[in-house]
Amino acid sequence: MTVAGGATSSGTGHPAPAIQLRGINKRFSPVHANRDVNLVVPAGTIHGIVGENGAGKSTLMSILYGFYQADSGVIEVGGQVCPINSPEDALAAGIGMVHQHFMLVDVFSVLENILLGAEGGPLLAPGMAAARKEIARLEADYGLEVDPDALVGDLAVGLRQRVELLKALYRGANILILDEPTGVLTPQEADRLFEILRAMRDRGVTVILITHKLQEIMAITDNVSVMRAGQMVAHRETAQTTREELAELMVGRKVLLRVEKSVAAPGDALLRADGLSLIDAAKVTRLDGVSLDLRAGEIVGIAGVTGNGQSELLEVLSGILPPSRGRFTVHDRAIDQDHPCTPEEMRDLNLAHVPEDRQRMGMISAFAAWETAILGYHCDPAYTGPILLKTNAIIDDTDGKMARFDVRPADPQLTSDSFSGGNQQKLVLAREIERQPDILLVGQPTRGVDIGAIEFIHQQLIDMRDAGCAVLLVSVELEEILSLSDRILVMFEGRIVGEVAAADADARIIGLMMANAHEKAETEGAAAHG
Amino acid sequence: MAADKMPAVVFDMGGKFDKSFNQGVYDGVEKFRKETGIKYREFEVKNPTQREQAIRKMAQRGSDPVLGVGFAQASAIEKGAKAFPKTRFTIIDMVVMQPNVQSIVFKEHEGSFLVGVLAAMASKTGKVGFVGGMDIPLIRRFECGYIHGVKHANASATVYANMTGTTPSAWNDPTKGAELAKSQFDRGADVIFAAAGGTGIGVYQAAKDNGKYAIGVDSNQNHLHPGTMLTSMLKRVDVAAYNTFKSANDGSWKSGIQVLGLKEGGIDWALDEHNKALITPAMMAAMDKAKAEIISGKIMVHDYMSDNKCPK
Amino acid sequence: MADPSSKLPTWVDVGLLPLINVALAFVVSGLLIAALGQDPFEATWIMLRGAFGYEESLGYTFYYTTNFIFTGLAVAVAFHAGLFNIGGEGQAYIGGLGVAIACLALDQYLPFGLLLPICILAAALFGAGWAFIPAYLLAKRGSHVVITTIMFNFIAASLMVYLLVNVMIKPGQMSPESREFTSNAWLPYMHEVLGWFGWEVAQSPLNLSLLWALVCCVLVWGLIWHTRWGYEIRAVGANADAAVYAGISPSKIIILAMCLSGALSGFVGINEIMGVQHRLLLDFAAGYGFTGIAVSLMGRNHPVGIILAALLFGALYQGGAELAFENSAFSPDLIVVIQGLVVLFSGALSYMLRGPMERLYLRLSPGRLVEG
Amino acid sequence: MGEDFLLIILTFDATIRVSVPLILAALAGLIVERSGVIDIGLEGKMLAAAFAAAAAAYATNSAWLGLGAGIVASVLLALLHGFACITHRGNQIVSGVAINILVSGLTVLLGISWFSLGGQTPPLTGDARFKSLTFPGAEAVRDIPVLGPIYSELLSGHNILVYLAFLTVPMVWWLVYRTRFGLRLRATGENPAAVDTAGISVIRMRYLALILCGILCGIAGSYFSTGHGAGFLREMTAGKGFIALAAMIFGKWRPVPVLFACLLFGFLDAIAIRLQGVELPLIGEMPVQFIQALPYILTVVLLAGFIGRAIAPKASGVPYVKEH
Ligand SMILES: Nc1ncnc2c1ncn2[C@@H]1O[C@H](COP(=O)(O)OP(=O)(O)OP(=O)(O)O)[C@@H](O)[C@H]1O
Ligand SMILES: Nc1ncnc2c1ncn2[C@@H]1O[C@H](COP(=O)(O)OP(=O)(O)OP(=O)(O)O)[C@@H](O)[C@H]1O
Ligand SMILES: [Mg+2]
Ligand SMILES: [Mg+2]
Repeated sequence: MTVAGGATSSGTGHPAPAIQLRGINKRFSPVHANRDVNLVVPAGTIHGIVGENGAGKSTLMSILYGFYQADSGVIEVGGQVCPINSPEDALAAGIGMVHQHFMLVDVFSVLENILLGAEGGPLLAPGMAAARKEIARLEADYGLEVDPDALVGDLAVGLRQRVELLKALYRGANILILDEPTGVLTPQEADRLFEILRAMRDRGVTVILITHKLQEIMAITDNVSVMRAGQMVAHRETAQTTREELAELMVGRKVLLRVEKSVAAPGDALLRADGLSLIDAAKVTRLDGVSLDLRAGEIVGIAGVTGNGQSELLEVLSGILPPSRGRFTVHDRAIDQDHPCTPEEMRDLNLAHVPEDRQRMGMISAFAAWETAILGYHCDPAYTGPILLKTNAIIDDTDGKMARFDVRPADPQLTSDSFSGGNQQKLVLAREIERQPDILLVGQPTRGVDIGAIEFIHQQLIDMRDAGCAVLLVSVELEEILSLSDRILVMFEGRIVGEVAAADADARIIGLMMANAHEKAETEGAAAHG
Repeated sequence: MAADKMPAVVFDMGGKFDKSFNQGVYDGVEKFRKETGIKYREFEVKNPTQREQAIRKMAQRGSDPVLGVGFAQASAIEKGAKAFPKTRFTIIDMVVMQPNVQSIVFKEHEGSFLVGVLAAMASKTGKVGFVGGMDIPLIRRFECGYIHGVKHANASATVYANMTGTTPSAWNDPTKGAELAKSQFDRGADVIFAAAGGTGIGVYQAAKDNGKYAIGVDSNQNHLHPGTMLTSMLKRVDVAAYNTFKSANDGSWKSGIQVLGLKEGGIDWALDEHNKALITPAMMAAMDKAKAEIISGKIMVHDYMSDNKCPK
Repeated sequence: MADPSSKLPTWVDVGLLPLINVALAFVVSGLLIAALGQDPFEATWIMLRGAFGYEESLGYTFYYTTNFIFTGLAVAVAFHAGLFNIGGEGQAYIGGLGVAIACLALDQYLPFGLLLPICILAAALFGAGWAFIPAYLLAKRGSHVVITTIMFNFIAASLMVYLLVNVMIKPGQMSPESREFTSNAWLPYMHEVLGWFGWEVAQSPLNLSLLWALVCCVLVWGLIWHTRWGYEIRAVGANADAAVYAGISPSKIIILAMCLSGALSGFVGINEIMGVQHRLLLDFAAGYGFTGIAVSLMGRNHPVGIILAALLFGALYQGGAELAFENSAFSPDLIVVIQGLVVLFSGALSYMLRGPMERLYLRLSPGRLVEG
Repeated sequence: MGEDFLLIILTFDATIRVSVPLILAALAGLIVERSGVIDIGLEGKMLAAAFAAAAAAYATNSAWLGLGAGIVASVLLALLHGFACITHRGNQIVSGVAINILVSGLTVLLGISWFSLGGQTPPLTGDARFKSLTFPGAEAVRDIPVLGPIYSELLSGHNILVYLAFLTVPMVWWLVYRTRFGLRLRATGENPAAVDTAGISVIRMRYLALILCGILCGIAGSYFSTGHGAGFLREMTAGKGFIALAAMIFGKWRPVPVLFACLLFGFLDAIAIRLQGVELPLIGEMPVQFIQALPYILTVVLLAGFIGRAIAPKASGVPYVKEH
């Protein structure tokens, strides 16, 4: 498995571009997703692609990877016209892709996932042995550590992504497409990823990177292309452009990249948690003695690497899971293992919850938007009579929400999965925020959402705070936590390991806390002193 | 004229090729057709509602007589008879008291008794078996008569009895039939009487495969496996069906109840070239004696239906 | 009912295409009939006439339709909750038991008007009760509902044989049947009802149950799409995690949906036991429960579709019987084959012609292509 | 004691005979469902194979040609299932139901028109049937305590299809867990998009799985009419396809547990046969219907008590669509 193939030199000293796309068109029956798209990616560079939700980035990459077929247009790989009609063709041309939604089999081991499609013979055993060696080599070359025998379903997202990278490299890809790879990563994980990508570039791999995070574009890419509404609207050398310019090119207007907010004026504590613990069915401790106060008129941010109990904290506080130990009070209602509270009762206590994973929990893909827009509130007398749902009232209500939250397309009858991620998120936020809750639990509010929508969503959260709502914000985007929170709590292995006031917050220290390194540093320091 | 006076027969859910009861009727009416050249209408019901539909429809079309096969058609025949008082109806296996209905019932227990005697005598182990289709009164009547016959010939004999199932496939499950038979063979039985429709095919096959004896039912099934088919208990539904059409055709058809037993020749046991070799003179003598005693009333074979009990 | 991914106008999608599919099934059946040496056109004609041609045949067709509506709705309700209830057969059987017990116990004391609601309730309760156990085991123990409902079909059959042979049989009778109910417990036949209004129609087993079946269609439609319980059922069926988030208890919904499903199956007992047989007997469910699966899925789990699919199956049952009456060369098994082909073409292969149809439609009306 | 032991052995012997079609059909179901296709048409495929095998065996007087015909018939139906629900993305359950109905009519119809025996084939004799194989020395060791009966009754004396069925279990296990095909198969049933992006055709995998399913159902069907029985009878599979499906779920889509689930069903059946009419201690004689329902009741009890949640391959039942 050597890195060879596509990227040949043309001999004149100018290397042929790794990828050249000319006049790509792709139409889904109602949408013209790609319109005469041209793209040149020089070999051995990292090339960024940015654009709003639904701009056509993923579609373009799916075409390059042979997952979709373009209606017209030419694909050149390494200077040669290369018809790509299936992922098989793409793999043969040395193109690998890490999809936005990982293409992994959860019940397989890492090794089996890597082997799938490149088994090296009709029997598994010899291929497996060879793969182990090759994986060890790739790990060493690129710093991609992962246990080959772990079940993928048990891995954290960051590790799953490494599996995807290994899959591509194992197949000898020298052109690698990454679609929103950092959407689910912590800053540390993202940094690790970028180190890996740089290592790849240094070894001659060409990388195409799709992302909504402009700081990443600025940090790692050599060139960047901007898409809007299915078209390529600009190409820039990264060194020659700025975040502001890119943002404007993407959205077609000026975008505020910084959140403007006043100083908080916190009131009474509306939610108090006292030693909350959660032990799951597999007897693993997910939450370990979490205590916190949430006061009216403040945003408390919970920072942490994915899988350190943030999700469970939200699920316990919203009544989905009962705590195993400890208690919490919402207004004056005390909740513990013996006095659990259903999500329904929580809503009656005027607590709203924007779940982390909108597709899994926040909405029902097959439901019409108006049905998703009352999820959790379907027993509200405003929406249902003694027997029948007040369909017309709900639809009118949803119309209003869609208008106020700028959900596009503003059609309550469309099924929920026909909205893009950003618009789905706005719909869910509209549902929860318009209840004007006293307490708002928010998980990953801007995951996978474009910068235009991020700006809007952040503003909504600030407005909630200013209206006196207590907001608990869980996010793996450290920048988001830093810019929105009035107080920041850091979670590690189910415990709260630190609290920082917004004013004193420093990305580096919080980053260390998230990895629980500061504590180690402290204890080590203490040991040294003792 | 002949065309719209066609006789008609309504087979029940097992279908006319059930290898036993319905098929016996089919053989009888076919014989009538071949002999007289008179065609008949026929229908196989697939659900309970079609029984009445079919009976009425036949009568409506002017069929006469209309022959209903099996006890389940009683209420359909009764309704049909009331609605079409000019049409003659015959039902087999059940009594319907209507002026234009002829009911033909059989004394299955008498025949079962006889083959029970033969089974006991043919058994070397003193253990014999019975495989029924479904646990319903009719099959219990077979079983009870059979047990009495066995005990009559050998008071210390053991009888294993199994029922096949509780869904309609109980009458058509040769695989299960074979397993039931094998389980009885395993326990030492060496003669099995099957009263289970198509399931019996599996029983007979199992007997052949294991070198044991089986006894057929309803029609003469001796030819299926000469050498291991000990005999068949004949229930001459074919004759009854033939006679129904024949008598209606020549005007001798009479309403009322016909009870056909050994005496009337409606019930018998089969002896032909396929099983002649298996029947010893002693068996022959015992069978003749038992038959004569039943006909003379010396042996009273208990009818399960008389009190829903089978005295041990 | 329209599939959102379809590019065809609704009338083509839910009207024309299904018709073409049924026609295709008949073409293949015709070829088979011809191969067996019979005249396919005659056969088709007899079947059509036999299903719809005269009053009595219509009565029978609608009578079968009634059963299929009940069992089809039953499958659909469970399906909306993400459950596959194969136990319709057993639930119908036990529903009939409930009706029979109510009738046998009360038919000498109560007038029809009082007996009817009791019987409907009994059918629902018994059917629901028989579905409750698998539902409970799924909700509390995670037992796979497909297996448990299959098992409960067998258990129902055993129970019924036991009861009919040992307990409920009319004494001294050959046939394992209960006694006939008094006429207090007879659901009026449609021909009688129409007769009261001076409209004489031919006698058939069609009875008032058909109206109840249609009422059930409306109720199910309203329940599933216009009440919060239906909303909860669909939410659990589509995304159980989201349902939990919304404060809906999947266990409760599983039990609710399965019990509703069982109750609907149980209503077959109203049609069969109270409406037609007027006694309890073996095997009256005659496969209606199983056919309900095909009816529901062909009707895309929507009451309107279910009515149409039930009508199609009713017509096949009755038209098929007619075919066998008319010409004994057409064995009843031919009808079974035709049914299989209809399910195949208009159920399983229902999308086969959609692609070609879309292309044809776009060519005929190019202006309709939506611009993105 | 010896008598009782022999009876136990014979009960196990019956268990084996009854389990054979269940094992084959359940493994067939396992393979397709692992590829993400639900097949409730196992019953229909077995019935068609039983008919084709009996017809061909009768015509050629060769059980092996019968087996071949059975397999061909079953594979053709499997391909029909694939055509409907892989190529045309039809509903898999409806397609299975259609095949079951179609076959139940067609076998009888063809049987009547070919043999005029009311849908049966003529009884098969001699070479048209798979005969029991007697292991060397089986007769000689019969009287040795314990091992004798085990060897001569339990192990020896079945027809070749029985041994084939038991051999199929390790073969399927090996195929599913140890080969490239198996890896791809399992992946297809869990996440077809991952398979597709790995450059493997999901459609091809699913068709291959269906063909294997057809072959196994073909053997199972042939066993009914040319192995265990001797000829075809209408509906002779009597719902075994559904029981096999239940066993597959019971065994959680894994070959060895599926084998044990099939043996369990077979054993419950064999036991129920022997319990009919037996006086049980304390309870006395149970109604025969209760004994007949016992295997089903026990299945439910076991399922509720011990097995817990069975999780199907994630993608099973869902047609694979990558582009609308
Ligand atoms: N499978 C599909 N079927 C129909 N339309 C599609 C499909 N995939 C994408 N589209 C349409 O194509 C357009 C481009 O989608 P695409 O997924 O490429 O956007 P994107 O730029 O990747 O967005 P995001 O930033 O949200 O990932 C969208 O407007 C969408 O409506
Ligand atoms: N299967 C589909 N059918 C119709 N439209 C689709 C389909 N898949 C995607 N789309 C469209 O593609 C667009 C972008 O889809 P995509 O999944 O890339 O959204 P996204 O914003 O990237 O969401 P995520 O939050 O998962 O990143 C959406 O507007 C959606 O309408
Ligand atoms: Mg995208
Ligand atoms: Mg996206």
